[in-house]
Amino acid sequence: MQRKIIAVLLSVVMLFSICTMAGCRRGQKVDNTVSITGDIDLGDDIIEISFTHTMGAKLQDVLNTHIEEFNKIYPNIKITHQSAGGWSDINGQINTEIAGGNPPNIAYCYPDHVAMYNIAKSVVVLDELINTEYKIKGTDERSGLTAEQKADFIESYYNEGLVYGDNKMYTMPLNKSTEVLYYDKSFFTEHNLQVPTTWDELWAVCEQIKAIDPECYPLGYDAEDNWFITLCEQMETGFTSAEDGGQYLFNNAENKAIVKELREYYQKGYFTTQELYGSYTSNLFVETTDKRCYMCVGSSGGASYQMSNNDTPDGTFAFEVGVAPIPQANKDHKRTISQGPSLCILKGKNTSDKQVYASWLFVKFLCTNIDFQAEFSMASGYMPVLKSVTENENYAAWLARGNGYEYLVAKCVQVGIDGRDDYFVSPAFNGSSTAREQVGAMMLKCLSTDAANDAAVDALIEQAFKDAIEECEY
Amino acid sequence: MVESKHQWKAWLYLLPAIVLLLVFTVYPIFNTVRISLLEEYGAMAEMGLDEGEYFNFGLGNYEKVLQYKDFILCLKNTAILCVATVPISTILALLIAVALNSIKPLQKTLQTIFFLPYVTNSIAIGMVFAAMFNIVDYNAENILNSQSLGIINNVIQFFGGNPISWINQGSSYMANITVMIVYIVWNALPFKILILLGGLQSINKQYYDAAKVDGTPKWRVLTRVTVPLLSPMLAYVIITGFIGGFKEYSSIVGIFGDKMGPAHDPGLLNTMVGFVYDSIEKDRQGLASAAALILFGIILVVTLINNYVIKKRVHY
Amino acid sequence: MSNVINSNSVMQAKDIHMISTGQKVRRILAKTGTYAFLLVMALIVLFPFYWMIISSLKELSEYRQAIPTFWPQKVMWGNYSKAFSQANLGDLFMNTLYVGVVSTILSLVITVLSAFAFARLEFKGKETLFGALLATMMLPGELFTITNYITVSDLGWMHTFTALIVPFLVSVFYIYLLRQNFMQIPNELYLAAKVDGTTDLKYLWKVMIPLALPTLISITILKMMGAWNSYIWPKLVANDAEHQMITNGLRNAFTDVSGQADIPVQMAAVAIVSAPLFMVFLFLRKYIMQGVSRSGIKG
Amino acid sequence: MKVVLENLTKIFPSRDKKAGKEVVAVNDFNFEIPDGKLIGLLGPSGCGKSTTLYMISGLQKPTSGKIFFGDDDVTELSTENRGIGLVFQNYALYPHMTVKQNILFPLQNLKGKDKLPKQEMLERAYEAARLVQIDDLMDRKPSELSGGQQQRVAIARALVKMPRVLLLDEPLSNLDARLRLQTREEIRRIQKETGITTVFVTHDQEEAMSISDMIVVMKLGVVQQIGAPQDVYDDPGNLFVAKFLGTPPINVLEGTVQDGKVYIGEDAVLNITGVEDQDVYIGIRPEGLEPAADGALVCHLNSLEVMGRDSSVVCTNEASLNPVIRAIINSDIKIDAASDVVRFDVKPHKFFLFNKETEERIRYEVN
Repeated sequence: MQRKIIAVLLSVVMLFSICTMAGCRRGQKVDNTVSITGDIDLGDDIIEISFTHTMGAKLQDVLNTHIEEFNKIYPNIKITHQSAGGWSDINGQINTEIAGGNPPNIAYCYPDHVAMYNIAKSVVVLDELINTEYKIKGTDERSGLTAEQKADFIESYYNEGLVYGDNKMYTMPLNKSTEVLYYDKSFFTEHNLQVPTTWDELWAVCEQIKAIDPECYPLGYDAEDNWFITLCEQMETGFTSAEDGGQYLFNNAENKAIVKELREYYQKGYFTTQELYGSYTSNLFVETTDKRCYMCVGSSGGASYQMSNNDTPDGTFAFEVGVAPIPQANKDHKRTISQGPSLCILKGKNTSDKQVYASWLFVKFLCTNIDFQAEFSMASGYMPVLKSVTENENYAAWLARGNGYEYLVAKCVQVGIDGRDDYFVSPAFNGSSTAREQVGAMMLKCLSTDAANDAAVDALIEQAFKDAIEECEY
Repeated sequence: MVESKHQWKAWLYLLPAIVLLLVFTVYPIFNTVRISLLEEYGAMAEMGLDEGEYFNFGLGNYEKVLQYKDFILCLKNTAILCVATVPISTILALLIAVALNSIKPLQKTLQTIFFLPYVTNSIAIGMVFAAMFNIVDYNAENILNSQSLGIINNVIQFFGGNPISWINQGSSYMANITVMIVYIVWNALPFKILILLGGLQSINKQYYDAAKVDGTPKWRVLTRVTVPLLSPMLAYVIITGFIGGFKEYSSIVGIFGDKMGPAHDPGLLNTMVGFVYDSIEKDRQGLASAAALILFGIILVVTLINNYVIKKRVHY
Repeated sequence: MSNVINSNSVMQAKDIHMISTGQKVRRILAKTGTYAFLLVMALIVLFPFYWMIISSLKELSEYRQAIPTFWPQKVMWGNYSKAFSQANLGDLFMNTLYVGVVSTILSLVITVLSAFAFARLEFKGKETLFGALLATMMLPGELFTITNYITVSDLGWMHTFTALIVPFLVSVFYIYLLRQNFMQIPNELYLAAKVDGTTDLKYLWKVMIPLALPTLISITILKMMGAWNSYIWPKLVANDAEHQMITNGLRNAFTDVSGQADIPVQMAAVAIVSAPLFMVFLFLRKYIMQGVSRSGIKG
Repeated sequence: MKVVLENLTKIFPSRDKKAGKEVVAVNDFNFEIPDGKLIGLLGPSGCGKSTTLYMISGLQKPTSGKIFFGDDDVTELSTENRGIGLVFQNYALYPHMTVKQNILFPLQNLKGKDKLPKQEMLERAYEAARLVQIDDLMDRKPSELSGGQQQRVAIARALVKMPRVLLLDEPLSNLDARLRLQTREEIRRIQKETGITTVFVTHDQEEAMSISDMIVVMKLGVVQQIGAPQDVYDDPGNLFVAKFLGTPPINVLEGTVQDGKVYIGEDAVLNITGVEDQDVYIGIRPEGLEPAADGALVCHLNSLEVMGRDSSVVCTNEASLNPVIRAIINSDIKIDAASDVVRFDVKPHKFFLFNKETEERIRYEVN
């Protein structure tokens, strides 16, 4: 019986390989460019648009009210939306859907995801849609973006759509977050400490804090990969490039020196990270009695985690939390990482031009509507992408709120808005997500692995970089 | 067996199953074989190809899998997990099943408890296990100065042992693997207990009376009577255990997260299926298919060996 | 302790007394040991479950604490109502039930017919076919996902219950299980039925199915459990509001904008979802046990 | 080794807790089994005979009462320490072991000072096998043996450790008719040769009668009668015992005793003394009816079955509780098969009276 199984399996394989020679091709490449030759005619028929995102229930409520608003203008565009779960969920799901030829029309995205979708050439190039001067048939509305609309976008956010190495626009920013420095303002005031603006200052402050509280970690930094990428960007030492389909530039002496320096500070106990600590560093930050940290670099969208259990929404604080931009390496070349969802329009084999136009109109609506931007920001703690949102009265009032839970959220948003000229996004290409994973792993290895002497440390770092680059280039 | 002149009848009965299997199992297998032979194949890449372009046909994917620097590591992890967890979980399940079968009060309650993990969502359990072993703020000089040692270390301390780092920095490969073994064994227990207990309850009680009359010690009853009479069940549990063990992946994600290893050495515990998943995620289905088929070959060989060994010992 | 078995040895009353006391002590020790072992194992098995329950009752900030607490400082029953209200539980439940029931019934029909053919009928290539089927169990199912996804979308089944039901109707494992069970039923019964002129189907219905009932119930439960726990596939092919399955609904309902989950509420949801399955097991345990025990004993 | 059962009682708690009824499986059993005898426990199913056997084996604990092996009280002693051999109804041979391994198994369990060297174990196994004449089948698996051979293996396994008492549970019930005859002789022979006190359980009275030194007839947990098979047959204590023993079974009729005469219907069949006037059950053994031209009992003749030496006269009588009355007569006695009527005389020592309420035997003297 066993022999029979093997025989059958082998014959199946052989039979099959013969038929493979033919190399039957599935599917057809979609044309991901749009050419507009006249006013856009949406007709009167219902156009169905699907939208996949990662919004929770609260944000979906905001979305739903604005879909209603949108439908007042475009009654025949029917939008159905669904949450795919978390970020890796949505990426995996859309990958499969693209491979199957049936992606949603609009998707939440990060640049790394878009780089993947681009392999299939499924992401619609937005340039024509943005720049066209044609109108929507039957209205006075320009179907592309007006000059004012374009100018209203915070430039660095807007430019995120262009990080794919081919100078084409693939995404529109929806709402953004960044990394900010949370610090214990009460402690800083009490001990007369200066909030650091550069890394050198930061390490100096760490030393001071360590002298006051030897048990503590002065700094908690949540994401190792972000840290490394940010440092590369600030010091212009090179991380990756999207040129020529993607290059890995991080394996260089400068970066090794950066990591080595970080290792020294880590060994001195100046900081910890989420992985190294074994729990969220925000837990250290909100701690008031046990071991704690006095500064914490985390997402501006995670402000609620930086409040201790004893804090209440009505403003009883264990200590006052201050929010500041993250330290810089060079004050003349400020760089801060930008995160948060953008929107892309996807095209499958069955996607009609009308659907693409309709999708664009919805994307445009979400990204340029001040009310939506404001409400979304208030509900999520993310930052709006339009400069004019701060002129919205409600929003301005919200930002100025003096206390309570939302105070911190608003403060983060404010810091984010203030730093809007400094944002960067690392280049995206097929493999950019691997690079991010690998430098994160490399950081962990370099910081925490035991090494007997200086030479061993160098060897360790050398090896970790080598492993990371090999894995990237595999 | 009935000599049926109407062979078509048998095929008729099988028709629905065969049609569905052809469409949703056999065809995908064929497709996997095909894809594994297309160098650098990716499902999305295929969508993006220009007219007339296509992937090269050849064994490039297989070569590439074998050249992967951590291929041996993945294989080693998979093998260790298999070889360790299958016997441990089987023996433990056997002991529990035998013990359960030998008691009267509380039997049903305990039986239900042992089945509980089967209906408990696996997402939840992975998080729980990770939390149980997790050390918060590992202190290299003196582990006791760490902020929290985790419940497992607390238990170890309670019994006078020294806490060790299980999954955090400073943890050894041995410790990591041990955690994985504990978790996988825990996961595998309910099904095995269920099968073995079912088997035990179908064994004629007179064999035990006979053994009792002969004054057979408990241990000998277990090894000479119970185990042989249970051998078909045991064989089933062992073979499926090996097959499942070779497919181990999600349990490692459950404990170590996507980085598949402790903080100081991500990827240390990667397995074959982990590699397959990774490749699929990166739109390298060609590589994934080749790796999966290599794994399939290994499973097939192991199963055949298993069958061969077990056939000699199983009494039907 | 001397063991008196040989008829030639003469027993004294004292010996007997000693032996019987020794026996009692040993029996009690053995029983105690057995219970101790079982209880310790039960605790180990229960612990993660307990953890899930207490986690579901914690506040998010407490859950995120570095040093875990063994009992929620503030018991948040609200997590459960939150889980109920945030996810559209009623619809999710009905969808899941519908998919579960329909796929179970169809799957049973297909499984019974195939198992019957493999157990009772004689046809060319039977052994080979069966062996090949078993071999398919060795492949990681993830490999099939993309191909099946493409198939389903080519068939136009996207966002339909059909896509959720049809691809997984055939389980080689169930066919195997039931075939084993059918093989235990004496062939004479079938021959007798043939002599009486009973058709195969009638025989199946009247004889085989009643005799294999425990196995069929086990399969039903496993299948329902599958519908309950399925996650990846439904997410791909039918994750719209009208067709969403319970696990998908519950998992997605509690994530914030950054894709982070409110884990305590999610745990509450998981507990809610696990409860019906648990009840089913509680009530049908006897049948499950029988079903399992009957299927494997004969190779 | 004699076995004494003293006030042995076994009560099973009810399975169904709501019903709350206990089942008294064995009620106050007293008996002394003499050394070296073969005892048959006999009764219909559910009479408690197997329970009694299991209590002797120690597999079940008595609710009350005592069990002695010789002078030793073994009531509290567990099975393995009693030194018994037990043959199960379906033999309980380990299917995964060969015949030799099955027989060796009990010996391998011995420990301490009883432990035997390998060679001796083998010798004893072969000895036991020779005794039951299966020494040429030692390397087979049980599934490769016939029912009778399996039975012998089971006996060999029980005998190999030289038990003080051998217990057999329905030893012949799984065998076909011919094998049964042969095997019961075999059991008798083995018992004689070994001289081991042996108790066996059966529901087949013929089997019990043919080989037992003594039989114990039980009904619903209560011992009905104990004695040598022929004695019990000839002198049943009550209607149940009378009905249970004998093939063809005893003829039971309704009758009355009036003025020293026993009437069946209108026919006065026997003159007796010492019995008050009353309605009675009458039991007449088939061989207790003697056709006679002027016989007192008049029956309607159905058929005549000649079976060689004996003939069976099948007839009916309105008073009969059985559908037919059967008489076994010497074939030399001629009966007119064409006749409608047959008349019998009764043999007093095959003619029993039973109280209509208690079904106890009513003793009488023949006038």
